[in-house]
Amino acid sequence: MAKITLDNVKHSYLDKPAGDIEWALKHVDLTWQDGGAYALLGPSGCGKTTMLNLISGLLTPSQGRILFDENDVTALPADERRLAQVFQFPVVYDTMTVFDNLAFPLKNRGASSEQIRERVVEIAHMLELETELDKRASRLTADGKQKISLGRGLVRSDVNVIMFDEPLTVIDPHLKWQLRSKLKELHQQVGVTMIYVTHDQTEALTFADQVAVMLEGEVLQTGTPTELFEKPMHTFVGHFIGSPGMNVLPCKVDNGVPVFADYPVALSNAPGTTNNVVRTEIGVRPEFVSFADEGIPVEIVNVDDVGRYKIVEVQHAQHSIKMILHEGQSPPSDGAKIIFDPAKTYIYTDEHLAA
Amino acid sequence: MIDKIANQKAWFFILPVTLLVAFNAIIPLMTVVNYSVQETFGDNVFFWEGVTWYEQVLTSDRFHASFLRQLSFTGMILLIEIPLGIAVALSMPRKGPWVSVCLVLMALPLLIPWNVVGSMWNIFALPDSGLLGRMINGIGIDYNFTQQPVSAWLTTVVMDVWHWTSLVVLLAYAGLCSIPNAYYQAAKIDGASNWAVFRYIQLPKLKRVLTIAILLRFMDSFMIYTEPFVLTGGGPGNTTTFLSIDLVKIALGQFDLGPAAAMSLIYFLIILLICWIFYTLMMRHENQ
Amino acid sequence: MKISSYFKWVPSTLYIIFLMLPIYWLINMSFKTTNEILGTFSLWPQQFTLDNYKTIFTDPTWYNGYINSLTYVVTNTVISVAVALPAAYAFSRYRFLGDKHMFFWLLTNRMAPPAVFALPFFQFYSAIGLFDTHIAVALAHCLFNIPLAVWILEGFMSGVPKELDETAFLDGYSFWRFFIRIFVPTIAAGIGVAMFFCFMYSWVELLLAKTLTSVDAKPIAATMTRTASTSGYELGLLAAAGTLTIIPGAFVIYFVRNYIARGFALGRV
Amino acid sequence: MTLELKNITKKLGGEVHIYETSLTLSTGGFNVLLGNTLAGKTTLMRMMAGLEKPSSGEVWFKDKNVTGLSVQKRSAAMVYQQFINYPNFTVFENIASPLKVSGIAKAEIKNKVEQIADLLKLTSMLNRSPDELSGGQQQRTALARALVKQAELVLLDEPLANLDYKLREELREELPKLFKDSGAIVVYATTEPTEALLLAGNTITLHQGKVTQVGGAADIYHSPENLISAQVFSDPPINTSQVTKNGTQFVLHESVRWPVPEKYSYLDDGRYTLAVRPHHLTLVRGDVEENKQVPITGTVQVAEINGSESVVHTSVHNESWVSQSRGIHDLEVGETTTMYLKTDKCFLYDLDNRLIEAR
Repeated sequence: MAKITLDNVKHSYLDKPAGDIEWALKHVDLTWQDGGAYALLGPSGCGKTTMLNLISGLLTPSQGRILFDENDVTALPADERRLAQVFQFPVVYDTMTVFDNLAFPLKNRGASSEQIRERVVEIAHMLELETELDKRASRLTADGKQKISLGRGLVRSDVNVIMFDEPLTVIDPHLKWQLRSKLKELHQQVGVTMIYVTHDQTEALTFADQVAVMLEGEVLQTGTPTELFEKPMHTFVGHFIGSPGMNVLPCKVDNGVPVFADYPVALSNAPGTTNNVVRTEIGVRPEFVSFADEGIPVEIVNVDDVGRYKIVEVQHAQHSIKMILHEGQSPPSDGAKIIFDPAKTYIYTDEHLAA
Repeated sequence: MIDKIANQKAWFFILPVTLLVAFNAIIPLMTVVNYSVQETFGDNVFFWEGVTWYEQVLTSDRFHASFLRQLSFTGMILLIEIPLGIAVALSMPRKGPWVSVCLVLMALPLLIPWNVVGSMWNIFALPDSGLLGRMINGIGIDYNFTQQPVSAWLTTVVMDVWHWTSLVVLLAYAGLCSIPNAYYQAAKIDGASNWAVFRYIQLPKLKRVLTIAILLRFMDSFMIYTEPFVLTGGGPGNTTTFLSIDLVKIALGQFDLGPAAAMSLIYFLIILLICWIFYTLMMRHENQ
Repeated sequence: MKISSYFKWVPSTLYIIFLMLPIYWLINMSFKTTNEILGTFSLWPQQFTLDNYKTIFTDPTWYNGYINSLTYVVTNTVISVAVALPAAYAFSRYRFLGDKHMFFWLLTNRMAPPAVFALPFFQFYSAIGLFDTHIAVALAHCLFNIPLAVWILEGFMSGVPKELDETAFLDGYSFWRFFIRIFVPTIAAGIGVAMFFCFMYSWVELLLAKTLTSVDAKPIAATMTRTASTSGYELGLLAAAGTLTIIPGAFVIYFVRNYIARGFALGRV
Repeated sequence: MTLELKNITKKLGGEVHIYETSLTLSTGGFNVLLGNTLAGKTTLMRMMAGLEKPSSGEVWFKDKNVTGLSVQKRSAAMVYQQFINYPNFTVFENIASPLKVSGIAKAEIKNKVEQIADLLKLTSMLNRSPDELSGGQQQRTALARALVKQAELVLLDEPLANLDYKLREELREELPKLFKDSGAIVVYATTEPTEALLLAGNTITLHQGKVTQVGGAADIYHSPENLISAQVFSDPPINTSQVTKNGTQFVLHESVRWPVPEKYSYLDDGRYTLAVRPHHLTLVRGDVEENKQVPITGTVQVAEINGSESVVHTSVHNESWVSQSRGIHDLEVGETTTMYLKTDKCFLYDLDNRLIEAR
């Protein structure tokens, strides 16, 4: 088990990167505690898989160091980093039985056959695979195979970290949530450090204690799901987390008071200095916008009933704002006015949360 | 696999192929069958012979001898070429400019006309003026493939290995290229040895391509004619008179068509049978 | 590159050297005079001469051999691939009565030894008056080339999703317009590999080509075997003729070089 | 303009893929096929497009029997899950191909393609080849091709399944707008209930080749006629358990009792199947009056917190129940917890899984 630190890591696939866009991974400083469940969340091409390959040793960073606990593993090859990985599509040794698949890493490390049998049966029980042990691996369904892939990491006691590269991609949508909660359950039982890479916020937020949201090679924010939801540090994080994402509305600052379309807005963070700032915006989640007797007059554009809640789209001076109404509530018929919950509305200068 | 739609109109698509192949196969095959059950002394007069030619061929020692020679030749080259082809494919570079250079150079022998292969090896292995001949004699081994049966046999085998192993290399290399990189990564992480990587990842993935390589090599080697004929003419004596060479001798040499036709059919059926058995074994193993 | 990865390359380099040795010896011989070949043993031609090549390029019986060979090989390749394309499409896309048996019957023709068919072909083609013509050899070679072309192309076509055909039909494409404008360009790599194999197996074949021709369509292979046996020991000339037969092959491989490996990987071959 | 399927079936080698079904689809809003993988959505769509012939029954389009009509003659377009584009054409040629085939003048094709490309933000990529584009852009190209030919029938087979989560959200909002004034019959297949609800069209739930219910998305969601429609229309999956009614009380696992609501008083005693959606099983006691909720205790198997909600899996008498509550509930594995079941939000099904009507 090990604490993982990325110290001033930068990486480019070109040997002489010129502009910003040629850096697959811009300046990253991250520390993950031992035993935690972490997620790298971001759209395709944001550098999350590059970071995973740097940790796994498939790639060596152009700059910076990677530490497991205190020792520098930057140049250490993958097989000496004592880690395991579950890939996007199931990687199993087809000709072997499930038992041999799970026993394979231990056999290569010269464990005795009783040790192997006892450990494999224990892990198989955890993965609910005990009835399939002597079936050929190729006969299992995709989610069964992914469990084998994971099991090969779990059987080893010397594993520093288990990495998941979008493991649910080929799983049948109907079974996805079962495997996801199984992974969460396993993490709580086994306590090995796990790093989960995905573009799907549901998977990232439900699996991880700490989620790093990435965009174009940069880590915009790392935090618990609640921090990311309640207080996004960057407008992109606000947009990317939550469905529908945070409303981002342009606003002006008249001598210290933020104004949205000439309505003053109460905020939880002070706008701070606004000189040499290009853009000031306010961000508020649909969950924290509500109807009220006094407030900004709006016109209701669209109402989507999604069962558990309703998504209401309202408009004021061609800015469209999304709101969430819980089951049973319904929007007023006319003369609607909305207010933002001051504690959960923030001002962003140049897309970053104003200090 | 694609779930195919039932469509009887598809027969129009395969009609041209059926016609062309049938044109070449059906009528000539019928003439062979025709000859194999009759006796003729020319000017189109035929006497019904029934299965006498078949009995005669099946019981003749000459057929047994050339059949055994053919079987051991094919067995030997399969035992050499398949493992050698895989070994070479494994050691080839996977990426970069060298890949296409290797492929072109290796594919070259496949494109040399079979008689040129025969005469090339003839010139190459002549005891006095051939490079190979001089080298072997130079190191003290008395080597003259034109007289010594063992040298003739070995030279023919080495020539075939030189000529066809590249086909196995190409097929095995293609099989290796289709293995996703994630498998090698997983094996490295699991601490698998090179042997384990080969045994549990590469070999299973190569199985289908190897079936085809073995089938192709079995067919081509079992009906080999030109190269050994040009190299040794079937000699010395009849050490390298394989089935095809023997058949042509009987058919064109002694011109007794009956036995030649019977032998042809037996020859063709043997190949069919062995290929069919091998193919069904492989397919049953595949989805078992 | 760590040392071990250099070491990894040794087997394939040794193998390539082993392949090149006889070819080098053939080319070496082609530049020697006959008496130098018989007289001395030299790794490099002492009396360098181009006479052998001169005779081949001037004497019609020689260079006609190349032209004949190239004609029937190219004709065969074009016929085989053209005819195999629709058949492979049928095998890849449709289920129809007897499709499995049909596919296996095709392959059995690939297993037919040419020696078995030498004599019957001779009689058959003479009977229909096609003896000693290019088209005869081209058609005869279809016996083993078409099954192989169908096998390779069918493998490739199964790699192209069936939805592509459907999208085209929905867009209003008639079958043939779709087949020629969209489907064929999509499997160009496969067609390249199929052509490579048809060229290869047709260019190298001697037995059927020799039996079906006498003068007008006599291939180079036939002229070579006759000279070796009749006019004594003209080794140099034989070597030169042999070297020239390698060039068309090298030319074809160069064009198909990056498809060969990818070709097999995709196709079922 | 309507598309009618008249008692069509699809059998393949003895196996029934689609049981006898009759459907009428019309314009205005999406017709959504909701069902798990292998429920028969794609087979049904392929029969609508004419790509496959039904084993029996007929397909009528604009009051004409088109069952045997060739695909080329039907003004239909289909967008697949794995973004199908012509690999050897540029994006421009891909979008223009249906117009070129129908012989429209070059200049008109050019301006129509540019108009559609602008609508789908593909203008800067018109002369690139499809495999250089990202997944989202490839799917937009396929959508552009379906739109440009103004087909009267547009079939979308899980078009967003392979896209990034956020991109899916964006396109899900864009699609209805794109097809709003196209005047075509639009059929959209999906496995996600939220997508069906968001598109809020005429929804058809499918399960193993059978249509289980047809109606407005919200109507089916709020009153699923049978247990299968309820299960198909619920993500995370609906909790089901056996409950017995004796007298004025419902009894669950012998220990949990609650008064029979007025609307079910007419029922005779006996065993029924109770179905309750996870978000009607909450760890928060307060938000419903006392008699409308009943506590159930169980041991926590796993707690999944996603920032604004907590999905907690608890095992109750070794049945696994899923609760979904607002806010953060960080529970340890093995801890016992109490969930509050909203009794008036549950569904009740009789022994052959038909919804018990409230009276």
